[in-house]
Amino acid sequence: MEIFDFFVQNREMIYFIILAVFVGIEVIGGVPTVLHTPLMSGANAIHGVVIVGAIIVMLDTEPDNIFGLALGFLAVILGTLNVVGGFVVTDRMLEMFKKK
Amino acid sequence: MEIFDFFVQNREMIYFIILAVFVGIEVIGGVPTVLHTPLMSGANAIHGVVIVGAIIVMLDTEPDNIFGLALGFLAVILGTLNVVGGFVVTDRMLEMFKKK
Amino acid sequence: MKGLLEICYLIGSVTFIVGLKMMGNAKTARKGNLIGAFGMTIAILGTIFLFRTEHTTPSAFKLVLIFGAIAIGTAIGWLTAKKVEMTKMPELVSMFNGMGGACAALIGLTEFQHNIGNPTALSFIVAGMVIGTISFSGSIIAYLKLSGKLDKPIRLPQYNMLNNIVLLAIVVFAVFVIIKSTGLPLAIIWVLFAVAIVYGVLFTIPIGGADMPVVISLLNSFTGLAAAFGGFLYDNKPMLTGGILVGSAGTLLTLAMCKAMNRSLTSVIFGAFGGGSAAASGDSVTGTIKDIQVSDLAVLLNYSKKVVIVPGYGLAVAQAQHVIHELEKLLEERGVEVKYAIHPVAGRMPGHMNVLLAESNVEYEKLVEMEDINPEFEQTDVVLVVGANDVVNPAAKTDPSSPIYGMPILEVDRAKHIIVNKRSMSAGYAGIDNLLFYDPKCSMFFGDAKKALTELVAEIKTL
Amino acid sequence: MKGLLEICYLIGSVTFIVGLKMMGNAKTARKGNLIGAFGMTIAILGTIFLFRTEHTTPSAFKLVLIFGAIAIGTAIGWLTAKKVEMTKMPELVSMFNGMGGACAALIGLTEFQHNIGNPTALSFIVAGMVIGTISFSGSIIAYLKLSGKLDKPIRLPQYNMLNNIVLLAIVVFAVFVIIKSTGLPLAIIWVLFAVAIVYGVLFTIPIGGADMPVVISLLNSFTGLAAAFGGFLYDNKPMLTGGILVGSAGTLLTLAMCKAMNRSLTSVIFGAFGGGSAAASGDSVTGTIKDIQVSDLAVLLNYSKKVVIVPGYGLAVAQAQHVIHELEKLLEERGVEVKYAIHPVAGRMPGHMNVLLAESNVEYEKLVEMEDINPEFEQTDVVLVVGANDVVNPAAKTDPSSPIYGMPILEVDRAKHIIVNKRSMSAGYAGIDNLLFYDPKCSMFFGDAKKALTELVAEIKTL
Ligand SMILES: NC(=O)c1ccc[n+]([C@@H]2O[C@H](COP(=O)([O-])OP(=O)(O)OC[C@H]3O[C@@H](n4cnc5c(N)ncnc54)[C@H](OP(=O)(O)O)[C@@H]3O)[C@@H](O)[C@H]2O)c1
Ligand SMILES: NC(=O)c1ccc[n+]([C@@H]2O[C@H](COP(=O)([O-])OP(=O)(O)OC[C@H]3O[C@@H](n4cnc5c(N)ncnc54)[C@H](OP(=O)(O)O)[C@@H]3O)[C@@H](O)[C@H]2O)c1
Repeated sequence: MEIFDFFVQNREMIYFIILAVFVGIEVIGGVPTVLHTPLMSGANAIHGVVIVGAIIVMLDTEPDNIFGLALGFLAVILGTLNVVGGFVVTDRMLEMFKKK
Repeated sequence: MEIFDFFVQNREMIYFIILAVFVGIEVIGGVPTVLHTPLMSGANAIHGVVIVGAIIVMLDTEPDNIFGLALGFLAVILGTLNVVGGFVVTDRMLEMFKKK
Repeated sequence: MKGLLEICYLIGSVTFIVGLKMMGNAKTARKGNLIGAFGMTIAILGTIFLFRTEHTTPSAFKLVLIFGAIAIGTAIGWLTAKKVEMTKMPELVSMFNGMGGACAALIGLTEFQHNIGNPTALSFIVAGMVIGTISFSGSIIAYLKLSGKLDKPIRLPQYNMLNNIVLLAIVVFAVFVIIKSTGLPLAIIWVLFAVAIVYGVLFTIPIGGADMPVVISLLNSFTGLAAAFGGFLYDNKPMLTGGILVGSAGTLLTLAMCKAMNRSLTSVIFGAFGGGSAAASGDSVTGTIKDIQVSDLAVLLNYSKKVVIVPGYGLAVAQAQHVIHELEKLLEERGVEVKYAIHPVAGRMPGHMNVLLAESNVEYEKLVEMEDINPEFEQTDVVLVVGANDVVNPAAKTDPSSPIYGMPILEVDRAKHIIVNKRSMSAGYAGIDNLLFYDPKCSMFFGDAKKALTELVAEIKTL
Repeated sequence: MKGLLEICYLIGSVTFIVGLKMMGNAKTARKGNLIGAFGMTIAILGTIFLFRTEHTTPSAFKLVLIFGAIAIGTAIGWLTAKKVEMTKMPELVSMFNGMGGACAALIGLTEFQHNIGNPTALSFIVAGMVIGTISFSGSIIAYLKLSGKLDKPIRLPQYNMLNNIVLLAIVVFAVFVIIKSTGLPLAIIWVLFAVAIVYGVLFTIPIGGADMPVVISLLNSFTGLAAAFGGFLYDNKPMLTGGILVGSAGTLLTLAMCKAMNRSLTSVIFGAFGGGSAAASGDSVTGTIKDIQVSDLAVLLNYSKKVVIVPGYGLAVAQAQHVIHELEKLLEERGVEVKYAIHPVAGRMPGHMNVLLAESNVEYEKLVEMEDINPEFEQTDVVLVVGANDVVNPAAKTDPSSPIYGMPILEVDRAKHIIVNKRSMSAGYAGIDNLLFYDPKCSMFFGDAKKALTELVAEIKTL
């Protein structure tokens, strides 16, 4: 059966996904309500890792494909915004929460 | 460098181990003290999965290797003891904890 | 090189997990965020300098482009994040989330042409592109709503059904593109992109502005998912770990937020209430209310032993955080013990009151959480409710037909006197009446929070 | 077939995670255990019927052998687990853990010959074998200690150094076997096995019987590790998941247990105290103690409004759980409110008191946790401490030099009267004196708990 073949071939990936989902769920369990906003913001910064994909696009694009390079350039800017903005805003929020 | 090669070749396994360790740690975090004993006992039952290895040994042993089969036979008994005893004893303990 | 890169990636992946974990605890949260940022830097630098396959054509020019883009992004991101007012944080998170979604969309748009005829790769590409795009346009709408540029929920007739039809169309269209890619014009992916943009708008626009924190959290996990699809495409571990982690953690966080507000995710998305426009259930109340004059209130507060301030959404709207701090200091000088009672979902985002009051330098020790302050109301002379409504509504405890029934509240009716400052008798977020205002112990002190409190402070100073 | 087997394995792996998670919560614990058992069954049946490689030679005869072995194991395991007294649970867990370790050892012993010259496979085999063996022999010693057949810690001179030398020798020996396997006699693996057995004994034998729960938990995670090595060898996912999970969760659990007792893992292993033989620090105390006669105590209890019973290790030793329940019922009949104060580490294993008192059918609601009962002592007329010592020792709060300093205790000295039942003035687990006994409010009621309480019950009945 095809589904079995798919399963056998992608076994490592499937276990990886399952374990990562468990880690994600467990890591959040029991977080106090006041930390929800900074946590959301911190998670937001982390998915900025998509910038790695944008860099790969840039590296992969043929040097004479101006349109492709332009898209990649834009993607890297957007990804950086996500990463840098995300981490900085989270840091500022968390600064507010710290006990003096 | 050899360590890098090892790393690249066993990448999936390394991620698997790391994620599984995180899951193990997270899953236990914040367990109330009274549940320590049943949890220990439950974990004990789960590592009884080593019996799967004992069954594989049996299946792999050449049919005329009496000594090998005897060892495998013993291993399966021991593994079963671990599994069955572990789950039953845990169940009995947890029965005691339930609110009436 | 490959080995070194993979080690960079391992560091990145592990820091994401550890960082996120630490962010869940007030003590370690800030360090956790920095750890995540550190791992991200490693993963990014590793990719730039060590990612080489048969497809890559690295060149000095490209490096300049990449670092240029990073410099621009860093400058804009850093400045915006540093400059923005604390109370504007949620819209900023939404905006940055949208940027991540757009980045994922652009990756999909460029990679499409290279993978024609390869359904596996295309399914990752199309899925990442569509989800990223929805997250992008949805986040922009959320941003507009939160910043007040689009304040009413816009509901087309039958919008729930309409949305589902558009979603179904996207899925069918996407599957078609993935399977039949060979021979299709390349521009087809841009059509899909456009439809996904529309869906993101349609999805977000009917939801009330007050529900936006939940929606942002949901869109956040969408972007995580989009990043994970990028990870599948490139077999890239940090993208996978980060993406899946944020996808699953974000989903759980969204549910936790809903739970704290005593709502279900479906009622948020399909708009049971939250825009103030939907009819709220719960008994309507009548009775007599009492007013209090500013002079009387000044005397009452001045000669109290213990005053507890309950801040709510109205305090944020009126930007009255500074004057309330002034009031607090003034009363403390006169020997009154003053504390703030912080309800977990007061305001419009979790921790809203903490952030708001921290901005005006209220001491952290004076902010007391609901569980800890509730037993103290018994010994409290005056509770001053400023712009809060739902979080002190006794219907949550007494009226099973109320939409907020079951939500834990600040039990202010145990105090000797209750003073409520708000502008009118209108309802709060949940759109329901509040019996507390008719309590014989309760007096209303009408007016915009900032204006009213400023007068109050002036009055107390004359005593 | 391979596909179906992998799906069985996936089910097994996931149920282990979910089951273990659920076991961490009192409400879901029992179901979690059953879920784990279900997944285990799937994984075992899948292996028997679907595991086929070029090496396997399945036959009807083998199937009979396998099912025969499983039947024997199930019969013995089930009966022992069902029959044993509740208070013997820890030794049983230890015994079953040892069986798992032995199983892992046997796998290594048989697989060795098939993998000569393959260092990767051999390292998994040897590691699994050695760790499994240590867990096996260590668990047997732990079993003997707990069941009282080996009650004194046996300490060879310089045992810590000796143990480390033996451990080092094992490691060197193992590495040698792995690298130079070709040409070595096959029996060499049995020599390694023998040395590992010796190490397991040496490791466990100096540790005091009271520390055994911690040691068992540690050996438990060793067996998990051994199972994981088996998983590496066969590239078998449930063995890997289950093994790693138990290995890491077990390690954390061991640390959590130590923390609850306010000890460090090293002090447990290297025996700072715990056998009663090591000198304990902390000030020694002198003063006068008061006795109370059984008749006076009977009157005191009979005319009290509220009595709190503090059970401890001595109650378990004396097997006085039934008579204490009788006392409780008797007092309740006379209109006295009776509760039990449960300290988290009273007894010799976590939850010891819960299990013990559940055995004599004490109602669950009467067992009150430390945090909840401490505020109640103020309104308590008589606290009856039965065979507890460390858990009510005020030195934990007042004396920074005491080895138990910092451990939260039951604050019985807030009650009006304190009655302590034990056999003598000797110390408890931590080996230190208890200032409580010299408190003017405290009276001693000497005697074996079962005997003394039986007399007390008889006396109260005459009133
Ligand atoms: N924290 C979160 O994460 C979050 C997220 C989304 C939704 N929510 C929900 O938001 C609600 C929060 O409760 P809450 O008690 O803080 O607020 P609320 O119930 O929304 O009530 C706010 C009150 O403030 C008054 N107000 C508005 N502007 C004012 C001004 N300038 N000066 C003085 N008063 C003003 C309004 O009455 P007038 O118009 O009469 O002045 C209104 O009744 C909960 O229902 C919660 O579930 C929370
Ligand atoms: N729960 C766990 O997980 C765990 C595990 C390992 C260690 N521990 C440690 O064990 C200790 C537990 O404290 P605990 O207060 O329950 O016990 P304890 O401090 O060990 O004291 C028990 C007392 O019971 C008395 N006793 C012994 N046999 C008796 C009998 N037949 N009748 C009446 N009294 C008897 C003993 O005094 P006499 O000899 O004078 O009668 C002894 O002082 C803590 O230090 C804890 O850290 C706990």
